Parts: sequence; C-alpha cells; structure tokens
Amino acid sequence: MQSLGPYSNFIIAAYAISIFTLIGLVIWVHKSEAHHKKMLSLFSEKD
Amino acid sequence: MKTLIERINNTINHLANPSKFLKFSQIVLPWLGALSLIGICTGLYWAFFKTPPEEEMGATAIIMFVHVPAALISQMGYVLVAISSFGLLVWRHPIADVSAKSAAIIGAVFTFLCLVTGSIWGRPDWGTYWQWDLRMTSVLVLFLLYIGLITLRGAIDDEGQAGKITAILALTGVILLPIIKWSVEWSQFTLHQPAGIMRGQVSTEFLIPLFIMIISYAILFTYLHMKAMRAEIFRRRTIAQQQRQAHQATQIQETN
Amino acid sequence: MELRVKNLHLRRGNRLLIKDLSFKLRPGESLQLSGPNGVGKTTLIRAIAGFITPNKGHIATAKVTHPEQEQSVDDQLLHEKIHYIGHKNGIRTSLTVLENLEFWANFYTSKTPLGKIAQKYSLKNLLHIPAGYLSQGQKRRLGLSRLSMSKRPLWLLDEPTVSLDQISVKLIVDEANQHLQNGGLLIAATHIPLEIPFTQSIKLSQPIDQEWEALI
Amino acid sequence: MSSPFYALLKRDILLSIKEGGTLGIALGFSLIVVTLIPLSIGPDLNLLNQIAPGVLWVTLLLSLLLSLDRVFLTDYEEGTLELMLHGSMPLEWVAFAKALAHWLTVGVPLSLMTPALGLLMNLSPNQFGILTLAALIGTPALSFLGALGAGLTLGLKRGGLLLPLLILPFFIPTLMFGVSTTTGYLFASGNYENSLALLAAISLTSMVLAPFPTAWALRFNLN
Repeated sequence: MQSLGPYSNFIIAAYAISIFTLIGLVIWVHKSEAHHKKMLSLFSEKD
Repeated sequence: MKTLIERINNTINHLANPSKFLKFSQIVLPWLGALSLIGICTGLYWAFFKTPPEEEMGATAIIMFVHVPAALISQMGYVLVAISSFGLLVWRHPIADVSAKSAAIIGAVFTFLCLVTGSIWGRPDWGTYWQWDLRMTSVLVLFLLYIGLITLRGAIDDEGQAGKITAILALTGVILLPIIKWSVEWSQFTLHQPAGIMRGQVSTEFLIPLFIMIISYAILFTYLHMKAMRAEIFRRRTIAQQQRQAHQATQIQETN
Repeated sequence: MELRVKNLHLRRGNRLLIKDLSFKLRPGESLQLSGPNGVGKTTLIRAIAGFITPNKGHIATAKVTHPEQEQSVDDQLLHEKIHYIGHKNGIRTSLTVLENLEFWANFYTSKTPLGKIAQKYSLKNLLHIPAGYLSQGQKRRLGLSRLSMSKRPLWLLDEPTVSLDQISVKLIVDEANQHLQNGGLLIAATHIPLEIPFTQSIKLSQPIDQEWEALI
Repeated sequence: MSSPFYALLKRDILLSIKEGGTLGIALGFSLIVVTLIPLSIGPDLNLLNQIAPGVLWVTLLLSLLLSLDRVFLTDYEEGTLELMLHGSMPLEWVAFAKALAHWLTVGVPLSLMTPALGLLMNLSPNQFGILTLAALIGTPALSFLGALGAGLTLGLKRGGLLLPLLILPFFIPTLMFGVSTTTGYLFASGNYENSLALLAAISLTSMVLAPFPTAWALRFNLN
C-alpha cells in the first residue's frame, strides 16, 4: 500500500463519489427494470 | 472477412428484434455484471497495492483510475447515442430509440463523474477546483449537451416524436462538439498546463491497472445500458397495454 | 394523374388506426371518408398530404397515360400536386386579407388575378382588413381561396364546410364539381352530406378489438 | 432569387414590422443587461473597457435568443407551416428564408445597436466600426442555429424555456471568434483578421448546413 500523502482527503472523496454514484446507478436500473417488469405482467392479457 | 461482416450484420439484426434482445440480455447480463465487478476490484487492488507512487504527478495521480475511465466512457456514451440516433432516423427502428434514451441518461452520469473527479484531482494540482482548461471545458460542454438531450426528450409528450427530434439534436451535437472544442482551443482561451495523462507520460506500472479499469468501466456501461433498455422496453409495453385496456373499457361502456 | 394507395398502415402512438387500406383514385373520381370522430379520417388525409409517414405500405401517384405500368412518382413530387384544406386555415391574423392572398399567390407562383379570387370568395370588401378581425366563416373562405390559386390535381378536404354558411357551402361544392369535371381527384372527410357525386366511399369504423400494440 | 423564397422573406419582414414586439424586447433587453454590468461590478472604467468585448458578445447572444422561439411558432399554430410543405420550394428553403428573415429583423438591428452599448462599456468611438462589423458577420450563425433550436422545440408547450439550454452551447464558436476578433483589434494583443475570417466561416457553414436538420425537425413536428 502506498501512502496517500497529504491529499488523502481528495483521493478518498474522488473514490467515494465514483463508487457510490455507480452503485446508485446499478440500484436504480435494477429497481426500474423490476418495477416495469412487474407492471407489464400486471397489465398483460391473462388469456 | 466477408463472413465476419455478415456475422456482425446478423447479430445486429438479431438484437434489433426486441424480444430476442430481451432473451439475449437476460443471458448475458449476469456475466457482464460479474465481469465488471471483478475487473473494478482487480483494477483498484492493483492501483492501490501493486503500483508504486507516481513521482511526477504526486500521490493524487491515483485519482486517474476513476477519472480517465469516466472520461472515456462519457465520450463513448455520446458516440453510442449518436449511432442509435442515426439508426432511428435511417431505419426507424424503435429499439434504436430505446438505446439512445438509455445511453443518454447513463452517459450523463459518467460525464458528471468525470467532471467531479477531475475537479477534485485539480484542487491539489492546480490549487483550484475548477480550471478552464480545454479538456475540462469540453467535458462541461458535453455534459450540457447530455442535459439538453434528456430535458428535450422529457419535454415532448408524444414518445415517437420525442425520439426523432432528440435524435436530430444528438446528430447536430456530433458535428458541433469538435467545432466547439476547436474554437475554444484556437482562441487561446484555455490556460496552458503540462500535458496530461493520455500523452504517454504515465509510467508503465500505471498503464496496466488503468487499462483494466477502462475495460471494466466499459463493461459496466454495457451492463447498465442493457438493464436500462430492458426497463424501457417493459415500460413501453406496459403503456400500450394500459391504453388498450382503457380503450376496451370505453367500448364496453358504449355498447351497454 | 392517378392516386394509388396500397396496403397502407397508419398508427398514432401505440394505436393502429388504419390497417391494410388500399384504393385507387382515377381522374375525375372522388372519395368520401366517413365515420365517427377519432377513427383516423384526419390521419389518413394528413398521410396522403405527406405530413405523416406510413408505417407500412405506400402512397404514390402515377401518370394515366400508361395505365398498365406501375409508374409511381415519389412522394416529394406529390407535394406540389396537392391542395390540402385542414382544420386550420393557414392565414396570418396580423396581415390584411390582401397581404395574405398576395403571399399565397406568390408562394404558389399563381398567375390568377387576385381580384377574381377575392370576388369569387366574397372577400372583395374585406381586402384591407386584418385577417384577425374576420368572422370564422370569412376566415374559412380566405383559407379556401387557395384552391383557386393554382391548378393542382389532388384536393384533400378535411371537413371543408366547417363554420360556413349555405352560400359558401354551395360555392365549395361548385368548385369541387368543376375540379372533378376537369379530371381532378378529390378526397373529402365530412360529417354532413355534400352535393358532390362521390364515386367511392370509405367508412372508417372503430372495431371493438382495435389494435393496440407497443411499437417495441 | 426564386419567387416563393422572396415572397416568404418579404412576408416575414413585413410581419416583424407589423407585429413589432420582439425586436423592441431584444433591444431593450440588451440595454438592461449592459446596464447591470457596471452596477454589479462597480464603475471602474478601465475594468469595464477590458471586459467590454466579452460582455457585449454575451449580451448579443442572450438578446438574440429571446426572440428565437417565435421564428416558426405562429406559422405552426395557424397552420401555415404545414401548407408550406406543399409549395414548389423545399422545406429546407423555407427554413433558410425564415432564419434569414430573423437575422435581418433582429440580428442586424442588434448588431447596429452594439456601438451604443459599447459607449456604456467605455469603448471609444473609433472602436465601434470593428465591433459592429464583427457583430454583423457573427450573428447569421446565431440566427440559423437558433432557428434549428426553434424547430426542435416547436411542438412544446413551453419550448421558449428549453431553447436556451439546447442552443447556447452551439453558440460557443461564434462567441469565441467574436470575442477574439474584438479583443484582438481593441487591445492589439493579436491578429484580428484571422478571427474575423473564422467568424465568417462559422456563419457561412451554419447558413449552409443548419437548414437541413431544421427542415427535418419541422417535418417531424407536422406529424
């Protein structure tokens, strides 16, 4: 592990923002896919 | 060579069929997800534990592993929007529209990440969060264009119409983005700073993890794009079903 | 000129309004479109006018000199052969009647004297009045006056008699009959019966199980 | 010059005189923006002189933008635009004529107004010539690209609000070359002829290319 030096806050911030945003994005696409899939099965013709 | 082109053509035709796309993506998605997760973990591990500190750029250079991939993917995302828009206008295939819509939203997020990480990286390097240098400025313009695409599509009620009109804006953007970038560069508006990361000054130890990160980000983008496209296809089908049922309900009322 | 509509499919959003419609219109023939509101009369007329691209099938014109050959002219050229009278009159309310007439005459490169047209559509006394002050019937007449500006083989009239009085309706009917006698083509969507001897009629109805399907 | 083209151009110019409004708003708006600058940064005449080119060009962009949403809107609502599709002139030429009319009725007056605004920004009269010239050469690009934006937002209920967001990024090249022409001349810091030539190139390219996507957007909006 290399030392992050005096600017470790900046490095941590950049990584945290990137990782959390990407995780958020993954959660969002999952939720929206699941939601619309459910809606479709709800409104599809049963016969 | 010809067979390769034929095979690519067949794959495109195959995927242009929404139902086949849904089946195909169902199979591929878990693999893509796993691959990008493993890739990002490997890349980060490599970057933090296996790479000696960058001497020229200082310790903060490690931010490049999230900045550079985001920058590349934001541009690739726009290329995908443009190709999809072209496909919509030329072949009028609705799946091209679904692709353009999904790619614009995800591309905008990656552009945002590129701007934020670049800005954070800039603070220790330049002494300011925002530097009006050429690359930052053109990424900002790209971000504005993404915002324009998303808001324009959102503002038009009729979805078929929204897709086509947004596609015109996307294609106009492809022509104008390089001109905008060039005009900013030409007018010597931007401050000269030392040539950056993509100009071969990065030590070779950095290149391998950087490459891994770029590939992983690209796979992640594909994953997100496919997922968002699936959601959009389900959404459009649901709307059609709802409209049909509303219509049938009024018909029954009238006949009674 | 002959109009050929073949296997036409038209959709608005997720709804298939016109399914597999085919017809032919020869010189001097006229087609009446009827049916309740919302079944696609306007959509069909606007598709023939070139505003809406068909989802399937095609609309083409052919020269009558070779009736056997499929000599179709492409849609771009169709534009210059059409007079379209839609729900909107296409007049600018801040311009006077004369300025409106002059613009359309120049835009269509019409040679017909404007005085004659104004006379025919009883606009003579209104020439210097801004079109915004006209009554609905007068506005409609001003819009309809375009029919006399340039000779065009295909007339598309979407509810042409809306807000017109008896005399004006008769004027339109006479104009249309004259047009048909000269070998013109006419398609009209109307609620009320017109004294035009329509040679063909299509009644668009709303099937219970009308097709609603996502494009995707 | 083909006759329908001339008829349309003549009509649009006549309309802008009759309906007035838009030009007055644009001129008034540019005056108020330039008034606000010294009020906000203080009456330092040297500083004002230094930032004058940038301020004047941004003002020009914003005030021109204000009148753009009207380019096709009334004709679209009154049903004239759809009938223009049936003229002997392709819709691309209709788009060209209407954008040109916009430049003649808004772009030119705004450009001619820049000396008055330059006065407020402490520019000296011998600098007015290049200022007006650059504005006249640069504004066609704004009108033609702006007409594209107007075509894209035509069917929207509040298209006027979205238009600036879509189209301002496309104004950047004109802004860059416009400012560098003016600065180059004013402060002799650089060569202004090159900037002027590029400004003209941007305008000409926009005039040639923009009517195509504009007409495309108009056709989709008639759907």
